[in-house]
Amino acid sequence: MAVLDLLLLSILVLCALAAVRTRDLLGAVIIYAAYSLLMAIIWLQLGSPDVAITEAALGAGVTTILMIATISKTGRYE
Amino acid sequence: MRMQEILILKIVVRFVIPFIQVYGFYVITAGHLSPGGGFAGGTIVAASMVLYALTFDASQGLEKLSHERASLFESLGAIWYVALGLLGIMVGGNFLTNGQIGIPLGTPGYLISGGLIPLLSFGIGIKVAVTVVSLYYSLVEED
Amino acid sequence: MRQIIPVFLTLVLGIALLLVVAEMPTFGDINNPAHNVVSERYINQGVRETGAQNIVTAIITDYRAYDTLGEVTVLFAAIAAVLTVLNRLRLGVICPEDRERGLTDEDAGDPDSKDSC
Amino acid sequence: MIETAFLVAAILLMLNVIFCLYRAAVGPTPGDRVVAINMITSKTIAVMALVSFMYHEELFLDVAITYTLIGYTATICVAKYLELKRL
Amino acid sequence: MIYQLPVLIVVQLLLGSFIMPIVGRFKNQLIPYISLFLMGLSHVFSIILLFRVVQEGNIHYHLGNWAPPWGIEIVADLLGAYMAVIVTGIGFLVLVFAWRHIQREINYALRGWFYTLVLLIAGAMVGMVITNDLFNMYVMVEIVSLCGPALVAIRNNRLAVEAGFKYLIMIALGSGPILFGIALIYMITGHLNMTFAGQEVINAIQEYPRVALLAQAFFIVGFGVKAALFPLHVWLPDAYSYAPSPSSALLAGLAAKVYIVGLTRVLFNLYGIEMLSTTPLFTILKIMAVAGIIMGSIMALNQKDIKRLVAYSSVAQIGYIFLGLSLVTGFSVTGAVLHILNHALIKSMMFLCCGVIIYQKKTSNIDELGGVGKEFPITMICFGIGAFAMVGIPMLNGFISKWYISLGALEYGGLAGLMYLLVIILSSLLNGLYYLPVLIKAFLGGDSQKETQIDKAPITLILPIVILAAGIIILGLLPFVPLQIASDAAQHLLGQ
Amino acid sequence: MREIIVMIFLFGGVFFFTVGTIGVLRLPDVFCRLHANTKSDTLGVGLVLASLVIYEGLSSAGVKLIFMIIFIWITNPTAGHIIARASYDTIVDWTGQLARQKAGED
Amino acid sequence: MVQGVETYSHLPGLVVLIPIIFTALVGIFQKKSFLLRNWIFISGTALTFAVMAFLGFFVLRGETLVANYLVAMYPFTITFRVDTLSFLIAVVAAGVWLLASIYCLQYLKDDHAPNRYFPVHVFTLAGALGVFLSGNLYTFFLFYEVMAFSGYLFVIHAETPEAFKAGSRYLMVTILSGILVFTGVIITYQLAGTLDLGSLGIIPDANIVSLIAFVAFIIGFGFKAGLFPLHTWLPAAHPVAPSPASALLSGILIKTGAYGIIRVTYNVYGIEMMQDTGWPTILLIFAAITTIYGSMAALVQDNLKRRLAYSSISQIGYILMGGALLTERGLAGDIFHIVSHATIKSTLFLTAGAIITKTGIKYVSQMAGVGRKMPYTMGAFTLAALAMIGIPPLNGFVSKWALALGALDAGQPGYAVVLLISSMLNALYYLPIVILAYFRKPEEGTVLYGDMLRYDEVRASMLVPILILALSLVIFNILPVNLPLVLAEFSARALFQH
Amino acid sequence: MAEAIIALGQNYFFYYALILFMVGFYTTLSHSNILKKIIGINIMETSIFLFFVALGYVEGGQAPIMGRGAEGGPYMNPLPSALILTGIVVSVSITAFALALMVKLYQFYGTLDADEIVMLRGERE
Amino acid sequence: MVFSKDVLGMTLILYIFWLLISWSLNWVNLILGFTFALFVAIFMAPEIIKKEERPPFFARGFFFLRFVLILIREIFKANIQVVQIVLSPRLMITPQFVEVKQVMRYPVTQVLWGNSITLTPGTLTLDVDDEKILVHFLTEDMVAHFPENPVGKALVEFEGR
Repeated sequence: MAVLDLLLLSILVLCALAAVRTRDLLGAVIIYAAYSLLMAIIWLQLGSPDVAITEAALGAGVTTILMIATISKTGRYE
Repeated sequence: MRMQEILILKIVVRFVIPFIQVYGFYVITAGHLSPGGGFAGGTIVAASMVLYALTFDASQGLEKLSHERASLFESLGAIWYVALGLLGIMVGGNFLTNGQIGIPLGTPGYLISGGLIPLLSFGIGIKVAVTVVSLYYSLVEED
Repeated sequence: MRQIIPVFLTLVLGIALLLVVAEMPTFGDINNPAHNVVSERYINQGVRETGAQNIVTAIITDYRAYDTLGEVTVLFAAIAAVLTVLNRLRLGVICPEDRERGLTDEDAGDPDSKDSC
Repeated sequence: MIETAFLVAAILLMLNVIFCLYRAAVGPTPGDRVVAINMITSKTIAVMALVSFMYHEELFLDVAITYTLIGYTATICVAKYLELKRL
Repeated sequence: MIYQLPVLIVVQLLLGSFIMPIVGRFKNQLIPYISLFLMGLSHVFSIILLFRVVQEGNIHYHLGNWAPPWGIEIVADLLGAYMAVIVTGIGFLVLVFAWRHIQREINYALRGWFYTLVLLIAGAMVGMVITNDLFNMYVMVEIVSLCGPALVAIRNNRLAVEAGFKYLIMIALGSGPILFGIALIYMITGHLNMTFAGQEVINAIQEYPRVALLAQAFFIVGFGVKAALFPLHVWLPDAYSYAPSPSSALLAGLAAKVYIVGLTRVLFNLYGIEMLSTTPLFTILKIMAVAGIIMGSIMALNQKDIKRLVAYSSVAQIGYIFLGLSLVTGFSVTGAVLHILNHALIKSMMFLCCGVIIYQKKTSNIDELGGVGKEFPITMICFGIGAFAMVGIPMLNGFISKWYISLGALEYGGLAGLMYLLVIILSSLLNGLYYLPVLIKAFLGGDSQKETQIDKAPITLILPIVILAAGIIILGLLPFVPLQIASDAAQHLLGQ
Repeated sequence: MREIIVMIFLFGGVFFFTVGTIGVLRLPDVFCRLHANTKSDTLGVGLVLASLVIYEGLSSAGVKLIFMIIFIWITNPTAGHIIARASYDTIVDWTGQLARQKAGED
Repeated sequence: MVQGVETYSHLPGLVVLIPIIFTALVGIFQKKSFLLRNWIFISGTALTFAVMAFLGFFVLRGETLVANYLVAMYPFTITFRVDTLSFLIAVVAAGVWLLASIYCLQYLKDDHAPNRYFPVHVFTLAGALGVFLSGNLYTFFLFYEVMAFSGYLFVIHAETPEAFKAGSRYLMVTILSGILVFTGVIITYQLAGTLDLGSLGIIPDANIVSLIAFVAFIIGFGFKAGLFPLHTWLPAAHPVAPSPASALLSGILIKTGAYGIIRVTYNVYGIEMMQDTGWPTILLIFAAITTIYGSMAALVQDNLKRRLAYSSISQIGYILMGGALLTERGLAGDIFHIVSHATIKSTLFLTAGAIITKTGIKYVSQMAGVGRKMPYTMGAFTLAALAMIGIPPLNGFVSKWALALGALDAGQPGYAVVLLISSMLNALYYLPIVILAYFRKPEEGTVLYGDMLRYDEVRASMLVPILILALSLVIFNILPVNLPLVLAEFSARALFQH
Repeated sequence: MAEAIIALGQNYFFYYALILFMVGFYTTLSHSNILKKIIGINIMETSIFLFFVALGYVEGGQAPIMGRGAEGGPYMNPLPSALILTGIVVSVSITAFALALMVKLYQFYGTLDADEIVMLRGERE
Repeated sequence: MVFSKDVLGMTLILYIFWLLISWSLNWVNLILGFTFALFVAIFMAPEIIKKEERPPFFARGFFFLRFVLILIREIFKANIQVVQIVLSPRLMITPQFVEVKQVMRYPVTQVLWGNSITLTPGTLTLDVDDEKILVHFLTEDMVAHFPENPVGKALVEFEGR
């Protein structure tokens, strides 16, 4: 399991870095959605499905969409 | 090309939305049995509504759930929670008392168990769902 | 300068954290201080005391329901703040001086009719 | 035995995710990124299911169901934004 | 019923804010009255609570009848009840002030939200000061943090929104460390209840000294950002000066103080006096407080906007409070606790005075305020009282707290103690240097032939200011009750 | 025996997933990548979940898995479709021409 | 007279309260009627003086009046304590105040802001009396600040740019002085655990901290008093204030600094510690420098009030020197010089004010012929100038004599020499004025108001206070018992009791 | 140092959480783009949640949901999960509010760059 | 009428979904599930159900099942093809957009057809309307083979033509 954990965490960090480094804000938000996906798996790994389901619902349904809504009202590029 | 002209999306979303909602309600009400609870379930329900608003048009959704009505629901959800908390004081306990003072807990493992927990979850769920949708509309709505 | 300060702060933070993590209790060890009498009671007595199988739900809606009231309030605050900032939902009050200027209670609902500030 | 298989499968899937992530990070257009994220979503769902079986916690599947039901909302959102420049 | 008071104060305020949108649907005009009523009611409750606490000692309230380590515990101790009285009292006065004032600064379509947010923030502040649970405190902190920027941005112009955004980002950066600190404390103790965690920390420190230290650092940084401790204060001037005046009064007078009380509780309850007086972090905190005292005053010196000036003075005054706390002596903590009250009164009053000036003159530029003192003598006299209290003129309450903090500095002893005393004294001088020109300009500048007249502002604007000014004088002359409470609270905090 | 079937399905799914990933990496533009996405991923998820269904049998978990398969098979092509739709208007394809012109709108 | 009987009495509190009440009354009634305002104003100061004088019966009986208020607020207790020293200076202050009040009715008749001046005038009295009657350092500090800040309004009364400039400087000095005194007070409280001024020496031992407190006190009060390097506000502030206000500033308010130094030296630290440590020597040196410097600087001033202000600095040097000599007779001379300088300098400033009102003359060089035009005023001026120089039997002589004796007692005859030199310098800058006024004919073109040669005295309401003050310079010294001197000696002895 | 390396083997969750914390912290401080700041804050908070939940992990433990037959084994500590649920809501609320403010800022200033906004403000004032 | 046949049918489907998800036959669960299903159905039915859009599903269930099976087979084929393309050293693709004629009558079947095209070999639906479908082909030869797609035929049979 530890291998999976480490892999997940590494990808998570990569994801965070990618989200941060992407110049295209839309891309950053999309990658941030992937971040929350991976986070949900990690919650499961840590044995807290409640947090995972909340994160799933939020990451897929709320945060990303709100961010894209904001981008649509503002500008897409930095 | 208007979004609502995309036939495939329109029909698939229309097909999926009821299931999402039922599932959301399931997550809300069965929060004390399985993962989830008010917040997650409410968000899922909200996601269905957001999906609806995305696929059709925001203005259509806004007719169904205007800001006034949404804020009413938000308030009612919060008041519901506080009222259940005050119920604890009514029955002689402290604020937000559940099983300690006389509220029947039911058999663990069934939907009606945990005393006030499902009711609390339900209130939270309604509030969260409406709040999230309201947030979405607030951000999306044209000035 | 703009870049140096964050880098510096982050480095300081990183070194501090690195030093601290070495000292932390082992991850996943059942004997950690965090797994004490508190969580034991939640796990052993939770179902009996609250009637909820999901102990997390039992905690958030029963043992620590007050936190959840706070959570609901946070959401309420968030939506109130958003509606306020974006000026979406009218919750107006007409002051006496506004009334002298000819505003009525109906205007209180309309953010665009006559600007007051 | 079968748990090990699940674990190996999950690890392989996560390795795939890294490459998808590469596409998401460099993808020249938002479309590419969304494709990559879509793939990550489906891999995530699979991994979640595998994890739930690895731990013998079938309730973990609820999380995966959530993703299957609302996981593509963000995709639709991006697509709509790309088409209409508004939501 | 009285046993339920601690939670009722919080819940009725929160409930009041929840019903506002519903009230707004049916009868808009009721909103101010309802919020005034609820705030006043909770003030009465708080006073009853304070009496009760003074008479019978701490009230332990177990939410949901769960015993402390498992459930959330509210402990209405002296500090908490005292802060609750301050919060609700000043909140009430601010609401009274806002009743007529917000028409100048807030679009009428948003005024109902203002009341909603004020009730929310007041409820959360009371909830925060009386809770004994770390995580519950975090939640309440977050409510306050969320309402603060909203109260700034409610003015809805470009500057206010920008200030609100900066405020929000900084405050969000602050809440991360707080949660991290809570996590670390939970990691080494396994408790969230401060009493229990405090008992455990004594043992845990032996085993995990660095973790405990890091948690402490995180708490200080997190609460420091929110309370505008000196190098972390960057959001403060904009936020306070572009917010509507009642909001500024509420935020500067109460929110910052409440965060400090939260930090005090966390640190003193968890770590105990021995660790705090030896920890290196408190040295840094002292330095930061000293820097805040000096720099805040210096930066206030060349401000052109009166609200900005008052805002910068906040930085200095918060430095005082932090200095008092970080000296960890009986007198200094007493002084800090007292200064929380005194500064709350003074700063709220000064921002309300700025509000009256804006109400009347529609400007807040100091250069345009020549002769204001003759036009609105009551307001400016109150402003002057506040300024003198800041400077530390005896018979005004600022002197008392300054006295105790200075005594604490001396009690701290050594050359360092004298240096802190010097800093306090220097800052008094600087306070005088930036407040008195304003007063001189207001009373002596401008057209000297202008006839003195009674303020034309409505009574609801003048009355809160006058009450607060009277409070400043009365607490300066008769600081007995708050002094006793503060010193008892300090004794309690110091575990003696 | 069942375990072997499960393994076959499982690693078949993983194989298709991998193919999809490689496709996404190798293929030149959005539309081609969508091919990889819609086909390989859909089948990959289907196979992995199906393997689990076989492993579990028709218990509550199995039913849930079946529901997941159904929903994924409905939504995944839809998602691909709308991405393609969105990209169609806005995106220059790998040959450097506007996609729309190639489609013979002229 | 027997020292040490403490009587609890509310009278000292009343003395301080009366001016405060009358401030409010003046403030309320000044809009109603001009006349009423004046009557209230005068009766307020008069009543204060009367009550103050009435306290004399107790003091002369040897009782010390004590009043405590807000005892529960310890250490923020307001305590009044009237011993002989307090009484002597306070009664002089009240008397001078009364006369200045009478004077300013006429002086400020056509003023631009009488509505500010009159309440402030009364209110400052409360501050000054509070300082003099205070029984602990908190009360002292409280009224010290009250007095100092209301004194600011005296300085900027004219609202001219120079006035504001001087006012800013005054304010700066006031705040600095206030915070330094605060430092001293708080260190005292920390070291002694009490702020009571009733005993002789409350600081337990001499160490670096108590030295810091001492220095803070000295600098703080030195600012107020105009000690040499800290005096700069004084010559700027006095000329721009209205003359009665200058008289009070110079006559009374700066004495609070000297009074504070005496109290600190003898009541807070105690004579023994002072003698052991020898800290006052610093003060002594600076006081000597102040004396000489003030006189030298006064020589070159042409502005009359400025010259008087520098003269004040020089005289403050005497006073501080007397306190710092640490001998009983020196202290007695010091205390008496506070009294005498208060009267003398008030006289001088009031006469200067009279001259300014009547002729508009502000400069010494223009004063030719004033003596003929205003003989009574100029007579009073001459008397005061002679007193300042130290001609017997005027009270200036008495105090200087006592001071010189004190210096000799202390074994420091050098300071007696300083006194002598300063007296000569006094003569050098005062006598020319007198000579000019009486024996020089006014040059053409210097006539500012009317005919310089014609008798044209100021109105009686201004003249009478001047004359009373001038009379008081003589009267006590030719009486069989020089009451102020006796009181001064008595209080000095009380401060030296071990 | 050695102990740090040993601890890395066991406490890798904590290390990763701290790395994420630093990433978020750095992003929020250094990026001038507002949305990036918001994302940074989100990453930071998520890292703390990760850290917190990792505290509740028990090796070989079950999720704290009872009544599913296989009783007895060690359970994860449910308290961190419960707290983090609340924390997530808080984080979302802050994000939502920040986004709303961002929209408003864009309306006023026409840019999303914090530095540029400060500059524009300076010009107008 | 709120309780139309549509609403009831939808309720039934959702109810089954609920029961399968919750996997419990407790009476509270039964009642609650029905309540929620009914609630959702009543609220969403006017938006969701448009009868004219779909063929009679239940009447022609067999054909639908057959369509699904054929679809699964085609998906396997499609994936093998993708594997061939992706794993070959050189990418043998000639992407192109082609408009093909719409053969389906009902919107629902149009959607099914569109999604089936997406899932079946080398094709990706871009646009669907009553007359035509815009398809993205991965290779040249698929364009030629497109008309004989078995899924399409199955779907046409399902439509009842």
